[in-house]
Amino acid sequence: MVDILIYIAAAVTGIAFLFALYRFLKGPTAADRVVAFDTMTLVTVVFIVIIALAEGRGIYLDVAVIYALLSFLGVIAVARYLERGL
Amino acid sequence: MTIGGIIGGILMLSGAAFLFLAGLGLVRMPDLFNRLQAGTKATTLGTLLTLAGAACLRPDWAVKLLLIGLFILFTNPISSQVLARAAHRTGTPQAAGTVDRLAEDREKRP
Amino acid sequence: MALIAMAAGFILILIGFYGALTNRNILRMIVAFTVADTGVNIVMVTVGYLRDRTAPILDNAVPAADAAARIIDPVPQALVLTAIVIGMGVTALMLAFAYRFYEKKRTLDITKCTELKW
Amino acid sequence: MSALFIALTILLTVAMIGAALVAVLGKSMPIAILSAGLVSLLASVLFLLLAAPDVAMTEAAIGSGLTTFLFFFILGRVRGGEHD
Repeated sequence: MVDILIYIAAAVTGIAFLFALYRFLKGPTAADRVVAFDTMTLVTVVFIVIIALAEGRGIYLDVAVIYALLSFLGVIAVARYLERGL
Repeated sequence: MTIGGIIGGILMLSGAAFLFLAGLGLVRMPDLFNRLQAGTKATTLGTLLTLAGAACLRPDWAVKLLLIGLFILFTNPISSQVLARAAHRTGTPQAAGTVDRLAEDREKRP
Repeated sequence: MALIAMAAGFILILIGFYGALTNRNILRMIVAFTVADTGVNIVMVTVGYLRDRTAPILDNAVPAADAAARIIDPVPQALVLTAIVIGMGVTALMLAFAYRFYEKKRTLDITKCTELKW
Repeated sequence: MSALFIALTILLTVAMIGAALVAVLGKSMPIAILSAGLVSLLASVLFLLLAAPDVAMTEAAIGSGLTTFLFFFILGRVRGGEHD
């Protein structure tokens, strides 16, 4: 029962990932692609939590900690570059 | 089949629904600032709901999941605000009918 | 699953080599080299993967008594861990050379580098 | 749970190949660097699926974070010389 709920959650999240990928591949300006990149990193954190639930290993959550800490570094770097800074 | 499992599954489903709505807004919204609002706020809520659901499913991972939620809650608004400021300063095209009070103030008092 | 991952790694290596051979901007070549580096790491991890086994970290889910039958081989993962760090060092060195080249020539096009031609 | 993992692998493979094509064939330089960072980020999830969490952590920290920052540092210094 709970497994089926996790499957449905993973499928819906995968559809959201595909939407963000479409915006990343198409996006007219550079900032649109950066928004899609930010969304994809958060969707990836959800993927990691789902993988950890499916495998039953708590050690996989450390990767999600690293993601949540470091994923905004690239966004800040490209935003400062677009703003003529850095 | 415990009560925690049912609550956790429903929380994870609602979080996935918010992520789906964020992706739909990312595709359907007309210009950058609307896409930024859809792609950042809704995604933060969806991720936090999913983490809460996982904490209901496996209560022994709750500390680590709380840490992930705190980091997301700290870092995601920062990146969103920096990106919106960069896009506004470089003159990103806006949708028709946008009321830009900040640009009007900049023109009024340089 | 391992076959799909290995195919992804080889396709990434091919895309990276194509980009490194056909671009003339030196920064684009370094970006393509980074993509190929990631592909090589994926192929090396995929070689060490075994089906129906779990990560080689001992905790409550994998007790030490029956660990040898349930974990995969950690040696390729250790090699890839070293390769990632060394790849970052190589990328930093190539970026330093690219910046030196730009300071000397005021351009990033490698067809302008003609001192060794005759 | 095997079907879930196979579907995730296919999804990540498609996304990685698309991002790599953008990184190699695209027009603008910061988009190429961001796409290379995205390839590293998705590759770390693939490492996690292949039961290597330590490699996934290192790839997410070094391959995605530090390399992207280094590229943008150099790109901000050579601005004005990027004609092609």
